[in-house]
Amino acid sequence: MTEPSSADLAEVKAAASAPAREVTRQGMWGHGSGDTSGYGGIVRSFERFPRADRPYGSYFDEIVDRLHGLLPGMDLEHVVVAHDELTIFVPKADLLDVLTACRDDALLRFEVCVSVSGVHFPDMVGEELHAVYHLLSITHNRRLRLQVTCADADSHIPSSVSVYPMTDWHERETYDMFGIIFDGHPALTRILMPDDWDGFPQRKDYPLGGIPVEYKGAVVPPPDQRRSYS
Amino acid sequence: MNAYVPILGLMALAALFLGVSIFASVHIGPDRYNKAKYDTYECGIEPTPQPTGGGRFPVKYYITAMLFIVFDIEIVFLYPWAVAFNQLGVFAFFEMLMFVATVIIAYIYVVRRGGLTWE
Amino acid sequence: MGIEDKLPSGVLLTTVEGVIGWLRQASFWPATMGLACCAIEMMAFGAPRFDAGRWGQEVFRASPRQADLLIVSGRVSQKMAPVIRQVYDQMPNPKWVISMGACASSGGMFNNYAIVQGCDHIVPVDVYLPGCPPRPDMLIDAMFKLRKGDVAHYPIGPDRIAADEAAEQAALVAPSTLEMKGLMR
Amino acid sequence: MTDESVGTVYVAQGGDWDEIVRAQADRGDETIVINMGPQHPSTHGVLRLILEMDGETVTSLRPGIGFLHTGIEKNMEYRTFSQGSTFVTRMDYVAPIFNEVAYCLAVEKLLDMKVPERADVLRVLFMELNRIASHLVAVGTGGMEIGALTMMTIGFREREMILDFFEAVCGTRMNHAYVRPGGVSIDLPDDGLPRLKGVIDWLHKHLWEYGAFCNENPIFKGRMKGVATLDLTQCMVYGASGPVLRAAGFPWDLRKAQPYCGYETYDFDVITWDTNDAYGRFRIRLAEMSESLKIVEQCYDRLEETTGQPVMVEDPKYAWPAQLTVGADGQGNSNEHIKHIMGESMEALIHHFKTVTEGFRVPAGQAYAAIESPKGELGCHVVSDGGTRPYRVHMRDPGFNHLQAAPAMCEGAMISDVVVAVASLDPVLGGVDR
Repeated sequence: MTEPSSADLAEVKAAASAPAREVTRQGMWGHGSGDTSGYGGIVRSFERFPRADRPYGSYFDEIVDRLHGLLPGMDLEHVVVAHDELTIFVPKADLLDVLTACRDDALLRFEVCVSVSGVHFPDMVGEELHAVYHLLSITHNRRLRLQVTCADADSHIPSSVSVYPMTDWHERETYDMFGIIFDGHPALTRILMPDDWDGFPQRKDYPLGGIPVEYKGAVVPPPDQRRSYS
Repeated sequence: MNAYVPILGLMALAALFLGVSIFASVHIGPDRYNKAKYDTYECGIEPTPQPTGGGRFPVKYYITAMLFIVFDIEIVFLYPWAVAFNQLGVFAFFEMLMFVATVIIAYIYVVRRGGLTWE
Repeated sequence: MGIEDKLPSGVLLTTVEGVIGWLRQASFWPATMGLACCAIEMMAFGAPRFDAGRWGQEVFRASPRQADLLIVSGRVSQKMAPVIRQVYDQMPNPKWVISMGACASSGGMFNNYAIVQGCDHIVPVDVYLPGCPPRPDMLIDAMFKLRKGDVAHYPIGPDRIAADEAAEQAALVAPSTLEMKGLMR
Repeated sequence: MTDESVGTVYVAQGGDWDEIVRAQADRGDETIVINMGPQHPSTHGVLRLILEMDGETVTSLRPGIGFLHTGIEKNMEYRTFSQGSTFVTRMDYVAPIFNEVAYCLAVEKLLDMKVPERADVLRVLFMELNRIASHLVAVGTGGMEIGALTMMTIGFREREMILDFFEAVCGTRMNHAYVRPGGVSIDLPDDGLPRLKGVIDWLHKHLWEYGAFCNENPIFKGRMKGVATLDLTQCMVYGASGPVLRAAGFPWDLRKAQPYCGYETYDFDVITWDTNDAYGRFRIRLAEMSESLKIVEQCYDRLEETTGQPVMVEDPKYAWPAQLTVGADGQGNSNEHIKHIMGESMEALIHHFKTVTEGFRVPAGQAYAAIESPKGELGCHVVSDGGTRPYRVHMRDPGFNHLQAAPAMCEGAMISDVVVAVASLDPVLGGVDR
């Protein structure tokens, strides 16, 4: 990974501010595919991580207020409440402070970071790679999800192994599968793929790698090249 | 004489079994050379190359092996006595005690000099 | 090579071959190569209900040195492929391979980057066993087919050398499944 | 006695024994690196343990995993939501029902869908029977590895009974794909309840044998007591859950703490042990089997009361359309269902066709559902971006977390204790490597 030049970083900063979360979808057929059923005319647009407004409900307000109190200068505005789960978007520079606060503060007390997993959104320019931290508070019997985004060009996120040692392998797997480099991780190497594997398999731009199944003249293409109705 | 016939029979049988199995495996088995077949087996992983002749290994293993052989042979000598000690009477018992005593002295020497401590 | 070369390649040889084939099939020991879900069915195959011990198979040899049958039970990942080849190589001849389950035979439902599409890319397979996972009694049936067919009549001495060459020629001549055209049947 | 040309040469005569040993110790090439590799009878699948040994004690241990990485999570991104349950069930192949329920709970959370009551009872029944089967495998193979072979034989004998019941209901012994988003795929067969009664009686008659064999067995206790200890602080550091955490005396069970599928209405208690070692985990697994049997009995009564109720959600857009029956040539759609969709209602045909080919559409968003699998907290994080196929699925397997604690348990112990430690963690490499 060559060090991204300062120009890329500046351009990434500019793109990050643009709200790239508006997604519009056209219907499957129509526009040039010869289908005249008009089904192609349906246009659906939704915002990917809609910001929730203030009274979040159940214990979510408590957590957000507590975090604001503990870390006043931090930009924790982007809060998503859906399916009675709380997700807070944390800028990657402040991740370690938020995690330490979540673990050490008596009112929050998230003792267990259950898992760290990556998600790749190629169309969200400037924040293509998301690392999702699921926290569990055993004392208060609560769950919280922290989401950290980083651009594809500068895919560095501070490693949380110093705060939650259990995320050691989870971060190695997220690196192995998505290429997110966790700075400060004790031994960031591949964990699932063979050590000399190139490319990060679970990114959306990595092909599924299936082979066409042939038998006596019939060829069935691999799953990602078959007709799909997404 | 007849007491020894079963023993001889047993030895002959053992020799026969030994001969047949070696002869069969050499001549009947299809031997196909394969470099990996002669590598050491490391649960499926290519073995780390060892220096020729097995390289130097810590002396503790050698010492432990030697001590084991000494005390193992001692037990072998006890077996015949243990099998028939009531026929052999009290004299054999004391004789065995003296034999065991001499080995105990060697054992105490080894323990005092730290032969059995691993570190 | 041995006494068989001097003897006429007639009665004696077949009887010796028959006896040795019978001995081999009576103690046909599999190596534990348990990979995924099929490994659990392989353990059930060794457990009391489907008891493979009734035909001399109760001992799952841990080290390949003492095994004559390699049951590749489960999906073979790219990282595991060299290990399977190494274990196969370290098994003494004569050895046979059962590819147990759809994933071992053809990559099964995991047609992706991580799975070797069929363990015959790595080791020569004698019996392909369908099923996901195959029931233990299907594994017993596969083992019976292998025993009755190859193991019982495994040639020895000059016959074996002749049989090897014939097999090699047949393999070179046989069309690969890619070129087989025609109906799906 | 060092001679430059050759390197350190030890001359045995005259030098004192302690000097030799001390000089030997600091020579450094003391330890041997051994591979308890992927093909090993007691690593519970394809786990590679790189052991650095000094004589018989382990100085350092590094688990190497990934030998069974199947790329299931990526494959699921090219399949519809209801097909995902067929993929997920092959992850932790010793407890397949738990993967399916975790995945379906996450998808139902995304859809804000409520599953009918009988489907919840069937899910709990299957989960608890699968928990007994999984503990039987863990206890059986764990016992076999330290020489108690009968544990394996009687363990698999009971497990076959449970697998027979699974096969009678959902057609397969393992990899069932029985639990689907929206409910379960098929109701109990007509002789389902008598069969279940038979399994319950058989388990009542035989579950006590494991305790009788091993609880007070001196060899068993000698091999298990004080081995692979992980006290509460270490459990918290490694994020342990399930029997490993409960062996440290902490009664954390997601079925009680954050109930799902109606667990709050069943009465059972959480087993804890206070010796935080392999023996404690073994005792917890034994006791949990009888607790699960208690839940199975309560499920039996509820199934009797709710016979005839639907097992799949009402809304035809999301329900899995097939009404499966065992036809002449095996399982297939029942004739009434085919007559209904082909003959009577056009909407049913459209719903059937659309759900089976395209699958239902899940609104954009992400959800995380965690359940208590026999090994610990099994969580499923599903992200959807409004399409008919999951955008990203991540299964958090307890075995993955517990294997991180293996070095802490085994360093300084004997190599035979490494086997006991890995057996007490009960990792299943299909779930660990996904």
